[in-house]
Amino acid sequence: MAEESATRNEDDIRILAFLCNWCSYAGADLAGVSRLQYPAKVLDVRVMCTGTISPYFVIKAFQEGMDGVLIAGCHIGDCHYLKGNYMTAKRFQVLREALKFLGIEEGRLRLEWVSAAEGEKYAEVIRSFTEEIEKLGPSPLRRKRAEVGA
Amino acid sequence: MVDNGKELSYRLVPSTCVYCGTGCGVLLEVMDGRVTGTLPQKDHPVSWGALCVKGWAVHEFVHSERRLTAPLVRSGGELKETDWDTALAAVAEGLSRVAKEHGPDAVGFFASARCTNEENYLLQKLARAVVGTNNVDHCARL
Amino acid sequence: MSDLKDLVREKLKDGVDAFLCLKDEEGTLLPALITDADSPELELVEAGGARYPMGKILIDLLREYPGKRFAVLVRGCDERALVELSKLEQVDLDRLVMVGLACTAEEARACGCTRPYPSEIALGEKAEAAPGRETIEEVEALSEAERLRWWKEQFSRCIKCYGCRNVCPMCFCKDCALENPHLVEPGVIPPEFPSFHVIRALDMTGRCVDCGLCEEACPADIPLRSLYRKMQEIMEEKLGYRAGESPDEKSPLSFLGSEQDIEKLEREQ
Amino acid sequence: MAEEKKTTAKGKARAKRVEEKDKVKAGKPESTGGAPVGAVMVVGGGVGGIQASLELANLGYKVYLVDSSPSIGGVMGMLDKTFPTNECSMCILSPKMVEVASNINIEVITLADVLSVEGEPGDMRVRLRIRPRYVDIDKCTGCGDCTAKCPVKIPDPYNAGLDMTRCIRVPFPQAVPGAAVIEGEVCRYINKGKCGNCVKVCQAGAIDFEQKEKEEIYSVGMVIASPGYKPFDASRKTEYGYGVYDNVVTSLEFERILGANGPTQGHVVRPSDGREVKKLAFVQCVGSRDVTVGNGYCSSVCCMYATKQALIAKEHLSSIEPTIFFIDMRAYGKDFEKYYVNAEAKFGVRYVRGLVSGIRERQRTKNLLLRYADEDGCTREEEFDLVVLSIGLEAPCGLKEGLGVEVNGYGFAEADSFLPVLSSKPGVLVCGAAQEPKDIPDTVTQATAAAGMASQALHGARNTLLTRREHPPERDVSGEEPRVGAIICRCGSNIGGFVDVPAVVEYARGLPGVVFAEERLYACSQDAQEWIRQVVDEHKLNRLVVASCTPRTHQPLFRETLQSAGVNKYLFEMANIREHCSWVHMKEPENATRKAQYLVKMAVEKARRLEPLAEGESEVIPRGLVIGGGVAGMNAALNLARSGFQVYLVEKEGELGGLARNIRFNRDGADVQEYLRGLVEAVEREELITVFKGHRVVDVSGFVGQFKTLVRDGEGRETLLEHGAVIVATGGGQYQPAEYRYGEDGHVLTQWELEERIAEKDGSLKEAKRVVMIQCVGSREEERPYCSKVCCTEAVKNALALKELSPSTEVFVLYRDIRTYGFREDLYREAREAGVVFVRFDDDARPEVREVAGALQVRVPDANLGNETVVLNADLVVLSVGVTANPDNAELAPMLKVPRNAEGFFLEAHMKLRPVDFATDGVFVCGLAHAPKSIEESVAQAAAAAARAESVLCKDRIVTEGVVAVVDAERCSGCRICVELCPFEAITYDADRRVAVVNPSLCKGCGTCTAACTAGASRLQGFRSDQIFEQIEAAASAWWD
Repeated sequence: MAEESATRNEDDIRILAFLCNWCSYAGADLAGVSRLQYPAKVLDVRVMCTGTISPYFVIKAFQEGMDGVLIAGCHIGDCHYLKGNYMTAKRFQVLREALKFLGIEEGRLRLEWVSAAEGEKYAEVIRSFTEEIEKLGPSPLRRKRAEVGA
Repeated sequence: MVDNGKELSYRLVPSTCVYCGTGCGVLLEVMDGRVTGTLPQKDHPVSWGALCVKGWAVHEFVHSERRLTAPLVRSGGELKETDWDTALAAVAEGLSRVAKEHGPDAVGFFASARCTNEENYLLQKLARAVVGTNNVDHCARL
Repeated sequence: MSDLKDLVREKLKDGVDAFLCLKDEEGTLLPALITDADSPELELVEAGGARYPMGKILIDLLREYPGKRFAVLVRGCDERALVELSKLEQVDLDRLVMVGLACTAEEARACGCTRPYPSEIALGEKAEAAPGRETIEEVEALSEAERLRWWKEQFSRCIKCYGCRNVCPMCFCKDCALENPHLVEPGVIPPEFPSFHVIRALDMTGRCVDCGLCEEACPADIPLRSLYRKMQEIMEEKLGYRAGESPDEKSPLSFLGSEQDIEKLEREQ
Repeated sequence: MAEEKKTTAKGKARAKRVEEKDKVKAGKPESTGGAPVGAVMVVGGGVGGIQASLELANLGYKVYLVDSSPSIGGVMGMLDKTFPTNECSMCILSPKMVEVASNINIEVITLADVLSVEGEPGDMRVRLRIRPRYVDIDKCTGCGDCTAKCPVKIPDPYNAGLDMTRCIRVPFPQAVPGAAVIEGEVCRYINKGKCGNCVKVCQAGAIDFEQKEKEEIYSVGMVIASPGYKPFDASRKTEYGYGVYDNVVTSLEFERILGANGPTQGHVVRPSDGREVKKLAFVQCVGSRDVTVGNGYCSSVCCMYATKQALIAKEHLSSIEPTIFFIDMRAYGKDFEKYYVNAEAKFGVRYVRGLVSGIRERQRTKNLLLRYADEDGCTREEEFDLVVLSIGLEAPCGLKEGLGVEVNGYGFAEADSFLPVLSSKPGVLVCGAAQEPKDIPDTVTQATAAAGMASQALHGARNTLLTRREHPPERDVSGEEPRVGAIICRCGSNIGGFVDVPAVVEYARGLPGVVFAEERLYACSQDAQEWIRQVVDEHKLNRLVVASCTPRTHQPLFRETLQSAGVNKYLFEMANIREHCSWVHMKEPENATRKAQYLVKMAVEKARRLEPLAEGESEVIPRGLVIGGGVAGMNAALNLARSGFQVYLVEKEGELGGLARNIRFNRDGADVQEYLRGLVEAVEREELITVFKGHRVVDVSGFVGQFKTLVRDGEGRETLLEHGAVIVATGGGQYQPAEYRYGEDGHVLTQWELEERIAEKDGSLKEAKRVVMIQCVGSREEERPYCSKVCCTEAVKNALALKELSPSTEVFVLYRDIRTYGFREDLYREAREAGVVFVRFDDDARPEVREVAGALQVRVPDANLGNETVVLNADLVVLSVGVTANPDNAELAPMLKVPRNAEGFFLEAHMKLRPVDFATDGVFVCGLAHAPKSIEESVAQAAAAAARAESVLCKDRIVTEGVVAVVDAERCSGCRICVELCPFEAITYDADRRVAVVNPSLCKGCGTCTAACTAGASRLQGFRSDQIFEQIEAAASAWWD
């Protein structure tokens, strides 16, 4: 089981990805179907549309100690719900600047448009984002193991 | 919008927060004869327009169902509503009896953070000078 | 202050049912609702000295008395609050007469808001705005790590009195994210970073009218106003919107907009 | 419980069948008072047959799905991937197979062949011969114990004989029915009376050696034949040494080698020595375009599947060097060209234009030497490790003998030249490769079309023989503590090969709320569904988590299963540990295992907070709207009308006909204008169709079942149309050339203009000494990177017609690839025989048209002569101009809330399996609006779109999704931001209650409103923020577990 595994250590980074059901989740599926390999440090949450991703979700993710948060949705114009991702684009701008002002590296939050056909792009996004977060290291907001009582 | 015929009745009543001895200044919002909200009193010499979480909620207990509105005295095992004179008489009688039978240190006085400093001063005076014990404490220790 | 008295009397005669302003009650300045042109209360009305969330009070009054019309003495910030609240459908400007009060030069300097006067001034002299960015600049001068430390230090003083929210004229939600246990753990003081204060800052984006009541109400002197001010600057820079200014322009966070807007936004970032 | 119902329903069906048989003996159709029989027999259980069956059941007919093999699935079930999306073939087919299995109105009859078909449309009698399976389908659990004990080894048909299986086995993991089968010819017990191991080990007692071959007669209204094709026997091409050299395999065998579920688990190794392949060769046109083996036609799919196999091989083994030897690269379908271009440019697949004349094997290495003539005509030899023969598609057996339909010279079913699903025999429809070699989308399209045509003949008997499945009453779980069941799927080796599944199960057991956790080899298999039902029952589960593949394909299946177990289907959550885990972390199994555990925890934590959701119902207006009055639009309208539905047909121009008005005759010489006249007449005569000529669609509102469309005429007069479904048939345009002196010189024409003159027997044509045709004008270039599909055939067709008109005229065709797919290849050959000269030019060396001394001169670098420039003086230059998208699509798309691709054509919901659907319910597409295609293809697609629309209109109510937004009135402050934000105008403001209200029928469940509500009053059911917060917490905390 996980515990016995040697490869894990405290400083391994972890990323949370919010994927819209119609484009980016499908893109991630395609990456899988195409057996494209990328680091296993990302966990994904499926939402119907990025438009439903409240800034609260992102704050919550950082609060809980995620080192990076990815939001991926349909390209502008491809949204299955026409314009849901417009709100994502706007909210993201504000959110990223806010985090920056508070001293949370802006690189820890990323927005990408990944279509259902872009399996390769999805894999590449995860690769590069993982790399970037690894450069930044564990989030300063991370709680220590002791604090989470594990 | 149609008028619901209600007479306009809205005012803010300056008051002091009763949750602790600090004595922060509050303004109680009174609408249609009911206390509906609290605002901090801006120019209050103690709190200068700030309150703690309790002070901000000080209006909430005013209309509470579970609030005591009259003194209760236990007789025959059950609490009965009564007037203040009867209630205080019962307390005085009880305290002096215990003090007489078991000595003053058998009595303890418990002060409240909800009272003003002056009220608390009087309570310990009563304990020490009248009853003659140093058993005085206050709820902030709980 | 005689001329305010006249204004109140005049408005009441003009058919508004009540006038909301300040009065001096035995040395205590507090908001008062004057309903009778001949009431002795009229002698006690005051223009300045203290600021209260008039917008918040009016939300309740307008809702409680749907047939009544109100006049209110407004400073620049009060007006901005009421304008923004009307976009958020919380106040009905048609039932509201705003009587403008310009902040004194001294008040303006002390407060540092961008517009220390309402669109129409009935009382006082229009004073120069003296926008205060010192704190923002101080923070921006810091490195990311230092910034984080700086804010953590500020927020660590928070006693979770919720005063910033309670006093805020723009806060009207019946259920507040700050009381969502998933976001702000109950009984934990100071609140975890970043949840409490960042959530509030985000909710203020495109909403905060920079009245500064939050900071005044904060027992821990947390520079909330600078945080929210920065959010408004971001809003203006990224999405070209400033809360409370024009009555007919809405916050871009409250409508979808066009593909062009978004493409422009994407290009610029 | 649902099962009981199902079996009894099946029982009923059988009873009815017997009854029918008696009636048949009595020589009368069943007692519907002479009305047609509301049942259809579908012959052939490949993707076409599966599609047709599901469609028919959906349209209200009883279906008998007959397959000669022990399981449905056909060839698609053997494919590893599908082009041009590289989607896992089984992954998209399996849900449909299970859907067939779980549909009580579809009776699957395996190991059966059609002996005869008699009767007329509405009253057909089909005689079947059903071979014994020796296993009782209803008893067998597919556990595999028998296979383990069976002593008789046989080559595994599912793996194209590449490895061995046993005489008794379940054909393949996802087989439907999922029961074992015994090969009677080789079974030791049957032949020698010895053994019987299977009987001993089978605890279900399913083995039944008493079964005998039997014949039965079925009474149905119509028959749809989709028997598929027969793979070409490669050994007939002796020069390639198939069957002699170990390392020469057929494309079908290679497909299995690539398959993760194949004999080598997807490792690209050589049969001879199991060594990894480096140099890989594909030989195209093996058994196609080859008169020497009697197959003059093009098999239509080989160029693309070879490209796909090359790509997948490279994906599996990046060191591999694939080379494809071909004649013409036939990437003519939607997005095929891009796929081909990328394969060469991005992934380094090597394409060599040249026919392989022979293959020799090196004795020691078993490597292979390919002899081929390169572009310059000189013979070369090159050595390879493995050679794949891209074998062609041949006609299936039984078309003539069994089904009694006429066949063409190649043995494929004779088809109507405008609607190919119509066979020569009334009452029998043919679809798929049996009619002409074709790919999956075209097969699915034809199958859907055939279902629609069948319904047209039988709609009088719609729903007469239908059994309705009733789900058991839903258990009330409110108040119950969450009892989560977690099922972890191995997906064979797809997950199990990389993730430590037992560890995940163990972990799941430890999670709060989980009262049951087990693994399954294939959670999606049919028997697994039954098992899940039992598990839910035994352990009183009120939440179900399945950790397997993507919810996008499999969630509906598991939800259905959960519902049939009496639990609200929304109490279900999936963890995608395949696409998002095992397949993308193959090289780090430990991390993959841990990630799988985390994903399961996230799913469980969400599941614990799920609540039962109710689905709403909404009325259906039984009328259709067809936008566009061209061939596709008119056909769609007629088909709908003939199935008994009222139709509005909107055409922006003053007359019907569309682009087809420019086409005079089609490839088999049929008069297109005559056909068009007939079509227009029929449309205008049809009472059920209301035509709006000179009208444009200006606004569309509403949703599936209840659309409101505003149309406006030239004078601005508006009409509001209310309808339940929309068919988009806006057609396409023709590229307007500026190049090659078109428009400047009257002797430069387009093919249409030439066709016009030919049809008019224009004398000037006889004078013309030389006519030069130029292909790909406006196609396969930067601006329009797609192939227009029709131009090659058109050019060849006109070249022949021209030759016929004046044999003395020289005709040159300048081309890049001649893409005369299918039987069109015959024309190409005829043209060459008739002396038409074909000159090939390279993509980057286009011809030039000049005026020299008042005459036209064409200069072209001949790619077959090392780009030596050939100069041709021409009397006529004819441009084969491409097909373009209709610019109107741009304004229509947002109105209908449907997407377009980069080229401006409409983008269907799924390239393979939903070729005429949009993601938006109730909206369908056909004809050139979808992509360039020929008339007969448009007509077929129109019939398919009509059938899909019919499947909406034939229901009186539509069930609306449970995942919709709701506004909690208690929390709403009435700020109305959500009202403003909703992209579907689904939210309104209730002034009296001062709150926002969501219309569940309009809400599409995007949740955009929820993120904007600071009070959290607006919530998306099934994706509530508290549920997502729990997922986030799980993701973070799982780390410490």
